[in-house]
Amino acid sequence: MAERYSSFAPGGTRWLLQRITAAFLVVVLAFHFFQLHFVTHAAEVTFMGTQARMQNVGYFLTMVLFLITAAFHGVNGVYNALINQGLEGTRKKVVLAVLVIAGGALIAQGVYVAVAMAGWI
Amino acid sequence: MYEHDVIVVGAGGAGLRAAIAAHEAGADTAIVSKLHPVRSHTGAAEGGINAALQEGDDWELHAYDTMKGSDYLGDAPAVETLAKNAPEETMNLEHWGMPFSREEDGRVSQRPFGGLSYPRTTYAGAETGHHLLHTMYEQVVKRGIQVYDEWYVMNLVTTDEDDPKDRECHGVVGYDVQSGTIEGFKANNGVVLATGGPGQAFDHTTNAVSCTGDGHAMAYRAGAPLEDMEFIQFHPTSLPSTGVLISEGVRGEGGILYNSEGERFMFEYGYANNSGELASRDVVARAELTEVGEGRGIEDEYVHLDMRHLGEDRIMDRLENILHLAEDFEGVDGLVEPMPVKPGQHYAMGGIEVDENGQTCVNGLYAAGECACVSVHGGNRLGGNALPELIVFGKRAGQHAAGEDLGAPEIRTGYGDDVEDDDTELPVQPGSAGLDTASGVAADGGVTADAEGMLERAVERERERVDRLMDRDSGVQHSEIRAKLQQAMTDYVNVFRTEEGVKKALKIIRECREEYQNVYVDDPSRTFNTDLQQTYETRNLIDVAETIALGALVRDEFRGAHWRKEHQERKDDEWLKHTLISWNEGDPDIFFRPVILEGENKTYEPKERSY
Amino acid sequence: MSTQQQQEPESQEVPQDPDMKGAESPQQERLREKQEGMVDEHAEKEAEAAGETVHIKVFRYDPEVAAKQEPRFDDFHVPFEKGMTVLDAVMYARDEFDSSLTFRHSCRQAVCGSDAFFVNGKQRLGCKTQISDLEQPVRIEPLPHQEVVKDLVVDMDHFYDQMHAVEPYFQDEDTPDSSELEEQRQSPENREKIKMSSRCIWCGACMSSCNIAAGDNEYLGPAAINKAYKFAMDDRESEEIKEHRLRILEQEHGVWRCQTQFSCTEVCPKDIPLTEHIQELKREAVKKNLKFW
Amino acid sequence: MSQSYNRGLIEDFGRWKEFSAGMWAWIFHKFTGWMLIGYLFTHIAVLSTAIGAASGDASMIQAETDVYTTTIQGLEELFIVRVLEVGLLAVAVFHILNGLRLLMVDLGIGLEAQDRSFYASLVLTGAITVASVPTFLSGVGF
Ligand SMILES: Cc1cc2nc3c(=O)[nH]c(=O)nc-3n(C[C@H](O)[C@H](O)[C@H](O)COP(=O)(O)OP(=O)(O)OC[C@H]3O[C@@H](n4cnc5c(N)ncnc54)[C@H](O)[C@@H]3O)c2cc1C
Ligand code: HEM
Ligand code: SF4
Ligand code: F3S
Ligand code: FES
Repeated sequence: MAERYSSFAPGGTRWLLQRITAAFLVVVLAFHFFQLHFVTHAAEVTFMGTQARMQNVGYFLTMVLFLITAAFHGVNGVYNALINQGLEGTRKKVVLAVLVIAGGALIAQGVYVAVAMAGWI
Repeated sequence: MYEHDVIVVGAGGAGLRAAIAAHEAGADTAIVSKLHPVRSHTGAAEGGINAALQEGDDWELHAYDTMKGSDYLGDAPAVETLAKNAPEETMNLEHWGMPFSREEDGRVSQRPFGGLSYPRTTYAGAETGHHLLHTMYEQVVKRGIQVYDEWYVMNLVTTDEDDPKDRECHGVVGYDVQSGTIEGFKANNGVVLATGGPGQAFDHTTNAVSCTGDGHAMAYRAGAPLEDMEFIQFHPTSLPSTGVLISEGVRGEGGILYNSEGERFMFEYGYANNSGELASRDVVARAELTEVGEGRGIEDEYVHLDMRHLGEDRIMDRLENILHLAEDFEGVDGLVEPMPVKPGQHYAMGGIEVDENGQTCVNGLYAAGECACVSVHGGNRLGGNALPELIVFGKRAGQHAAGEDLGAPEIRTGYGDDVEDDDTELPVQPGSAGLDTASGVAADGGVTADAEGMLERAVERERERVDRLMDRDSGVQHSEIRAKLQQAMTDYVNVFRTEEGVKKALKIIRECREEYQNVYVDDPSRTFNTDLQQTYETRNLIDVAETIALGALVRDEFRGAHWRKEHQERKDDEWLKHTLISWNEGDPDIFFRPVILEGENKTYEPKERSY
Repeated sequence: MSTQQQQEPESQEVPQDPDMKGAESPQQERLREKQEGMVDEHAEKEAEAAGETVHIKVFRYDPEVAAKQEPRFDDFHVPFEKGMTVLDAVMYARDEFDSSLTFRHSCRQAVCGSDAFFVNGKQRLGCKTQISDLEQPVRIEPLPHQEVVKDLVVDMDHFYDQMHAVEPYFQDEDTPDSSELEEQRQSPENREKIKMSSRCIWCGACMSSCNIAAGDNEYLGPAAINKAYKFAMDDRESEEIKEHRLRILEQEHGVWRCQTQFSCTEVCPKDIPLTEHIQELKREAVKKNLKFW
Repeated sequence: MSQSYNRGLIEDFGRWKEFSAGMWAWIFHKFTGWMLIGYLFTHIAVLSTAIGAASGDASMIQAETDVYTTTIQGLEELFIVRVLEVGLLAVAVFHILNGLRLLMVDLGIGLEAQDRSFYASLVLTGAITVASVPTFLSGVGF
């Protein structure tokens, strides 16, 4: 009976992280939107302005954290959605691998971009 | 063919308890039930379980109350066994996790109930039966007891010696409702019938559609007599369209009954000048029917139960669930209109004759629960006494069937030298009317009397019967016969019984039997053929209804729930005895056995039953 | 339907027909006149509009019968009576029109849980649904997301498996012997806490309404989780057992699959706050895990 | 189970009409979540032009003619991009509001009002979106 459900992954950790990242994202995403559409209009974005912001270490770190949490939150969300549809076995493993790689790549590229924006390379 | 030591037929409170007991006694046990266990009608019980649990209460008081309630037709050994064992069995349920209602100090709550001298009704909210049923099913799951659910038991497999006492029950024939397969179930040690009440013999009942008295009829035809079938309890307040029970609580809180003229008839017409609406169940039920009979019923059918004057606050506080019941099942808002109510069949005190160990006179055949008559309830069951019966006698039947020694029973069963024959003139010949009469499978005159062979032949016989029913494509449908039967029972063998009426009912029952010979099943499918199942059930209902009517005819006195127009008093000199009816190969035989009033420590002297 | 009348019960159907009665009492006469008058006054069509008959469309399917192998809807017009439920209507249709119409039912009072159907697009108990509350024609189907066996009967085995999977029984082995009749104490508050969860009648409506359960067969489903809640929250069982229970629930296909769709809570005929219970268990499971960090 | 037996058209016919608030919320949340993660990928891709800009000529940055600035501003000149941005805002706002609703649900707060809180998120999303249109569309063709 219950044995059928004993996998090694109690989903609780991911569930909790999804909530925690969400709570964090509410704040940062609102800030981000506000910053780039209302304070600075998107149409007025220039590399110079971006660089100026990015060189502020606090802002830089916030954005990197924003990226990491959003990537985790988004990728984990997609993975959950697929499991909910009854994804099983090898296909599930493949999907997980693809999502982890994509998420990792997204973060790597994003961090690289941020560093470049700050002009540190 | 399936094979187990003990086969329990039915998975209500009694069946589950029997199965657990048999399993614990080490027998390989299986439950065969036409409903999934949690669908059994035990789940409908609301009130509670009587058990003398508290300091100051004791089993002897419980026994005394029960005996008095039974109108001195209970057998003392049975009544005392019930009262003695109920506390332990109730505690057992608690330890299995049943969510009883609690007191502040964490102990189980008990409340007062009609006819009890001490508040000893243990309850779990207003859904005691539901919790009892589910708790016990949980234990069955825990123990991994095999359950064949949605298997309809069609017949018992017994040998066919002349005297039922020499017969042996070897198992049952089951029909897998889902697939239509018919298979034998061999029972090495015993078969326990726990098939519940026969409420569907009446057209208006608080019982479920599945309460068709299958166990009664099967045991009856196998040779075990049916006992005290005339004692049927009617509840005065059930909703007219569904039979859903409106609890006594409404009247207890001050609800008033009105007839179509708006009169408070309980007082106006002097049915109960002192207690009015709160008079005992049978009194109120008779009053209601008299009103309707005299043209003061509403829509010629029911009376009104009004609780509006209690005020919304009080109703919401104490009777909220009644509002939901009236709304959901009758479409009536109890806050703005009176609720329609009428008497409904509620409980059968009688049943398959068994001793304290649950055994019938047929070897290896047991019965427990509402289908059995030990007899605890005698002429009238007290509220809250059926559930303890399930667990106390369910357990004993299971244990005994599994081979445990429970001591020799004091109650005797079957036809014997202690019975007295009946000589009432019957208006029609009851019994077979050409339907298959044989009760058992021929033991082949000793040639090949092995159980397996017998089971195979019994299965074959049922297969043929099914083919016959399905192949025919015209005739009568069971629903027509059933409706006619139910109508007759409600018209003539209801709360009011007159000699003439009961005789009329017997004639109609006879007609039903004759019509049943042409019954056919329209649905050609073998998959989930409920038409076929109900056709079987209707046959059983005819047999059971007939015994009720026969009992009602021969018992010419007024005792407990049995009221006879011509005989308005309890006749203790003549009638301190049980009515027994045995099938006798299609030619029913009526006889009587004296009640046992000698208890362990005292003899119960019949007294006026007044509260 | 009175007992004392000396008439032959000729009629087996609609017992309301006063013409069927023998010797009439004044009341019956009045009634009959009233009813006859009504028939005269109203055209038949109007009678129908006034709700005299109910139009139901019932899903039909039978893998064995050629004419029913292709699922279809059958129409029935059932005479309306006050207080009629959806179950009453299908029973009438079965008994009077087509005896092969198949559905589960038993108690007629919302305790056995056999007759959850998909009625006008919602999972409901047939016996607990007043037909007058529904828009006509009333469409009656078997529960979605479960295999149909025949007509309105669905295969419940998977549901039962899930219910059994949460180990729905007290784990303690000690039962009292006859000498000591001590109950396990439980505070009224604790009993109150598990009250709602203990009302489940295994009807399967919730499971059928949940999209997640439909997509993921292994998901325990709201009813089973609620069953586990009843045990996990019962103080009579020890802490270790509670932890064991949470371990079952926090498997991948346990509580985490619930996406708080709330449809289970909405359809539950026993008004059990299923979503709330599931959410509470999620929090309990997280709390338990945090202890080890 | 749903997969194992096909009830034909009857099974699916008009089912969506029968969805309740909680189910719609779930579907919208899913949809907006996927949009957002999709956007995040594109967003980083577009922003990657910053790498080119940074490694390019500093004078172009001064003159605001570096690839990053031109790409962004070029995109911003397109009316369709502005409209898409409003869409993104709507999507994000709904996801945030409903996400907050879900967080409350997870904490067991206000479960009885779950349908109303869903409608509230919808209405608020609409209002915020409409209110932001002037800001978002300023400077393109108006
Ligand atoms: C509305 C209502 C309220 C009540 N309230 C109380 C109360 O408060 N207190 C109290 O003490 N008593 C009460 N009673 C009485 C009590 O509930 C019943 O007498 C008792 O539950 C009967 O239990 P049982 O196990 O004998 O039968 P049931 O619970 O009826 O079970 C019968 C079982 O037999 C099976 N079965 C039947 N025929 C066959 C067949 N042919 N083949 C296979 N299986 C078959 C069925 O599937 C079912 O599982 C109440 C009764 C009703 C109707
Ligand atoms: C800003 C605040 C945000 C909040 C409050 C929030 C909240 C949530 C919550 C609570 C869930 C889980 C739903 C569930 O499992 O029941 C979720 C799912 C999801 N979120 Fe977010 N989120 C936010 C931002 C984002 C962002 C920025 C992205 C994109 C990168 C994103 C993408 C997703 C995805 C893809 C899902 C899965 C949806 C699904 O079930 O299919 N979210 N969100
Ligand atoms: S939780 Fe409610 S809907 Fe689900 S099975 Fe139990 S009673 Fe039915
Ligand atoms: S419908 Fe399903 S998703 Fe959760 S809230 Fe109920 S179990
Ligand atoms: S018939 Fe029992 S729940 Fe409806």
